[in-house]
Amino acid sequence: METYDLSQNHIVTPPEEIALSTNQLQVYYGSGSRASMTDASLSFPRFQITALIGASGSGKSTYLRSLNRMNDRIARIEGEIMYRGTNINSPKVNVYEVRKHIGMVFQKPNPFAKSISENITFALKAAGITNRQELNERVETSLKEAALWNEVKDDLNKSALALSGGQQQRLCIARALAMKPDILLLDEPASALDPISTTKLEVTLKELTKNYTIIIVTHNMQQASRISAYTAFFHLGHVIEYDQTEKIFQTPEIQATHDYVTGNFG
Amino acid sequence: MHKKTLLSTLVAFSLAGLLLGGCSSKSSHKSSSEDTKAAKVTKITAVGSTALQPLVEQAAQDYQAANKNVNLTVQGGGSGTGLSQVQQGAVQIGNSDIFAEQSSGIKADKLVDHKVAVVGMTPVVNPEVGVANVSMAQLRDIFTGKITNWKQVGGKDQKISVINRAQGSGTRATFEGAVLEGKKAVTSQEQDSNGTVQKLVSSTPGAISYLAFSYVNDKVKALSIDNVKPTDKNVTTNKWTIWSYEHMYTKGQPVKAAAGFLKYMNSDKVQGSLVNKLGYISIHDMKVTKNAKNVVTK
Amino acid sequence: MDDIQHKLTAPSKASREDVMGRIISYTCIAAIIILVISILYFITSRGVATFTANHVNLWQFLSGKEWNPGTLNASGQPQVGALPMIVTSFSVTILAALVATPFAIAVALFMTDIAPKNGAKFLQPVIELLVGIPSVVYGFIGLTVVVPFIRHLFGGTGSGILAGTIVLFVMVLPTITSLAVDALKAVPTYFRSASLALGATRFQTIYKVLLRAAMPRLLTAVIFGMARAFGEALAVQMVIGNAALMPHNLVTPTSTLTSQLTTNIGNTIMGTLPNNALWSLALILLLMSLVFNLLIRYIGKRGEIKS
Amino acid sequence: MTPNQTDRIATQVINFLVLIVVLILFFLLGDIILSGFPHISWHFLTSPSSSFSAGGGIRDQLFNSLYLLVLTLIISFPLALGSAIYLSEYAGNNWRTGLIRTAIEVLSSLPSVVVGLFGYLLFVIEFHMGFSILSGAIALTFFNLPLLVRSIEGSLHAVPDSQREAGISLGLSNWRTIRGIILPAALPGILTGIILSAGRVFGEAAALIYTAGQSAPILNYSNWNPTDSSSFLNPMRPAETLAVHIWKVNTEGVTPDAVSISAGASAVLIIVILLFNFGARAIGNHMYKKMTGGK
Repeated sequence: METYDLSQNHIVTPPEEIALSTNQLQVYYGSGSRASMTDASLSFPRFQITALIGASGSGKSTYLRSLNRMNDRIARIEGEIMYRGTNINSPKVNVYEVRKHIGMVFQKPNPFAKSISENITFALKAAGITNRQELNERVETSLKEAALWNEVKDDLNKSALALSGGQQQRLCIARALAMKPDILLLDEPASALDPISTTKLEVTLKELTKNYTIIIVTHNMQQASRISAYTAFFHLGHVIEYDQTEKIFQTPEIQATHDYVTGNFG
Repeated sequence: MHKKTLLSTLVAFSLAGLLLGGCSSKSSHKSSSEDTKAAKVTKITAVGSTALQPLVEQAAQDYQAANKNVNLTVQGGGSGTGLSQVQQGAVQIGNSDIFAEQSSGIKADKLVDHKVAVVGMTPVVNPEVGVANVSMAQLRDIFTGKITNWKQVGGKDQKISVINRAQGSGTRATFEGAVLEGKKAVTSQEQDSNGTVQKLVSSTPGAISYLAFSYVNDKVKALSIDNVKPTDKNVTTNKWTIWSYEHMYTKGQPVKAAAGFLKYMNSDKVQGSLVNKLGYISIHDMKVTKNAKNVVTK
Repeated sequence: MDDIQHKLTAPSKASREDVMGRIISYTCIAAIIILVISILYFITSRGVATFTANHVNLWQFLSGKEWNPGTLNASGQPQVGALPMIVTSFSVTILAALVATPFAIAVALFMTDIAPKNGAKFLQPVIELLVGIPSVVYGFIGLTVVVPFIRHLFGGTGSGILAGTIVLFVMVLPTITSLAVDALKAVPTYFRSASLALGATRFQTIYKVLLRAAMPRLLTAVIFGMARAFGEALAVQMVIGNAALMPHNLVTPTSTLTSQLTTNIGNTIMGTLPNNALWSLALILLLMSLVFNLLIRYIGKRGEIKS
Repeated sequence: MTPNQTDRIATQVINFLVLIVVLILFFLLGDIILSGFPHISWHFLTSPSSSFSAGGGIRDQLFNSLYLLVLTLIISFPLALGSAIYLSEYAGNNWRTGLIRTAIEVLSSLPSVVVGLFGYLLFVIEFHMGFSILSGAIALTFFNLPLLVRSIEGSLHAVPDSQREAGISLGLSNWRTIRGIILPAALPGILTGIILSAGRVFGEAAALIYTAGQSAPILNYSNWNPTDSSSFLNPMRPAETLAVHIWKVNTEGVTPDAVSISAGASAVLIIVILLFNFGARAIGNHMYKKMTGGK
């Protein structure tokens, strides 16, 4: 594997309104002093899809999971995460509130062992929504947003575990959307899905940009180029290049990015 | 909805558990003293000898039926436990198979002895050994390990398997006091209950042990010693020398409620019928007395 | 905007819930720790009294072979030699665990991998049932079936380490089995399918993949079984013979720490040497099981495969 | 030897071992139930025990066993649950956690009689709780805790981490996630732990002799006031359980029918445990289905 100069990078700041940005984010796992993620400073435009690409172990998932403090239990995170004028990477911040605004969908579908509707209403009830009608409405809207409503509307009381993988993943998206987040983080959401489900999912995501800011980690470069407006390329815990998707895939500035997107990598 | 109920039940349980665990000491204390005020119920606890337990338990039941203001609890735990606890004042009555004087660590002069029954004990053997009578000297030699085969005492050619009782148990103290003359018993199997000994002797070829009269059945053979048969009558005259008292000790002279119960234990109602039914010998029938030093007087 | 900033920094219902959760679970663990410490303190303080208050030599206690706490030996020292009990307790526990473990693992494998449907459905409730049979019942079955059987085979009284081992084997079997089943079930299915897909036979999969992946928890299962065997008193007492003698072979009457303890504790006076000596036996029991625990934990850690 | 032959032999060895175990089980259960069954009658189940005459029953002992189980679980289950949650969700993987675990496991190897005497001196005497079901329940908690903590923790661990992440990512508190998502998913495993520990409670004798006592005062089953001393619900009354009763009639019993009482009581005990197992399992499945929304 060729070695690249990791200090050489090209990072733009999108001209659009910024929904979330990080400043010099560093992540340390365990008690180690070696950073798994070094000096990541990125700004994500509002109501757009931003893709994070890179090889396995490049730190893109680590970075994504730091954005809504999911890594709190296992890692130490330094630097700033700015959301609505607040540094949400501060110990004073209420992480539960952060996660309500910044939702997340994981690599493997992980519905609760509950009914379809309870999957969605469980967190809503915990957040204090008790009105039956409102709960029903939220179930319906979020399932519609996640393009699952038509398939499950008659089986809302059935176990979510009986759904297919693609349906489960869309249920997880619906579950996240029901909290009315601002930003949705997706960690390789299509990696466990078949091509048809993947296409459906991509269409759904595009639709969602009307109301949501989306940051997605993906291994699939076609997917990144199909759906995202901006793309960041990660390598060995460093952000190498961040620009408009078209630029990253056609005229990247850095050799490493070029090698990666053309498949000449490693 | 049901999840909420589940959780709240759990929380309620844990709180209840902690409260019960932590505070019951106080609450029980309080409630018992309140009871005393309200209904004047006196609580008496008798602890100790497991051999004596059935008798005291049955007597307590009958006594309570007539005396509603007394609440009697009778428990086992062993003679040692009974003597320790009554000496510490933790219980009102300590049941024991042995004299407090015979127990080291007990200040016998602080305790008052109430003898409530007599128990006769007999050596028992496995029926197969073919022996029905031994001399006292032979019995001693068997238990000290000098005689090791049944043919040495006229039985068949079979190794003797000695089953002793737990060290410090009342039964063993009585047996050794009457038989061994201060010699040390051979180290052997030890069991701490009449029931187990009886089962072991009946199933082990060549086994010998000793039991209270009431536990002798047709599966084990009671031996005569020097041609004296182990009967109640022989005990009352001390012709049969292996017997002991069952004691109920109190710390100092018993107070009102305990005194009432102990008096009942000595009444004809108990001594006349209950004691015999349970296989003991009434204290009233004894024609001799024995003191803590094993000295018998007529 | 200010509203959101405020929400992001102010404590919410969720953070209060979490504080409550922590308080509840920390309280529980604290309560358990207090329980453990109190009983450990209790046993230690009484067990040590033999050496501090009664001035028994620790080494004599551990290496002596004569157990007659009531009497003094020629040199005026009380006869409290616990070696026979220590040896016997060790022997029956280890033997019972050695015999029971292969059976338990075989049954567990049968229930999880060989006949998961019918085997588990039938065996599980029966095995759980065995845990509930009172020690006394085991003891009497041992006394009426096992002891005569051994007597028939080897002569003598029939009581001894062998009889104790057999009774304990049956008693710890359900404990080890049900924990071993949990251990094997916890191994993810893809471990099995991956191995089978590589062409490994079922036995190779079981031996090389399953048992290794489940090793730490299997060892825990064995610890629990041994713990049960260590602490068991009533059943062992009936078949071991209860003679404070060094065991010369597996079929002579001898005595375990627990059987000696249970037989005599009710007959001794609290605070006197015979009573303190029994508490010292309990202390030894405690320390021995502690050592076993640590040892197996250490082995388990080394055998663990990182996933 | 080829791998396939090894495989076949190994499977046969396993089957053989299982067969032996099954035979032992059958022998044990058969022996207990067959020898006890003829002695079980309505009269046996519904009359109080007798200390010296024949014909006594086990009514009070049977109830005491069940009541003691309930009380023990009320005390030990929440403690075990909380501690298991601590160990599986909050505790770090360090020496302190290891120490706590070892301490809890050591508890389970204490001989019953030691725990019994501890309970006797501390609860019965020192705390003035007297010989009571409550003292017995606390003493049994010592045995129950290790088994319960271990099995609950195990079943919490068995719930995939992705379920925790799912809950947390929705802005739920850790506690809410544990309670609402992890616990229901772990329920079947938790139930197994309860069943196992319940078996231990039913079968324990030595620890109870010194704490719950070995006498069964006449109970009044129509008195529902738990503070009244004759009420069957009073936790402060002495209570002889079935296992203790079996022990007593076998060791010091002077009743002429001790053998048949012991056999009958053992069989009843086995049947009760069997019913309890099936009952707990049925309830567990029902709860699990309800929670997972399956039909």
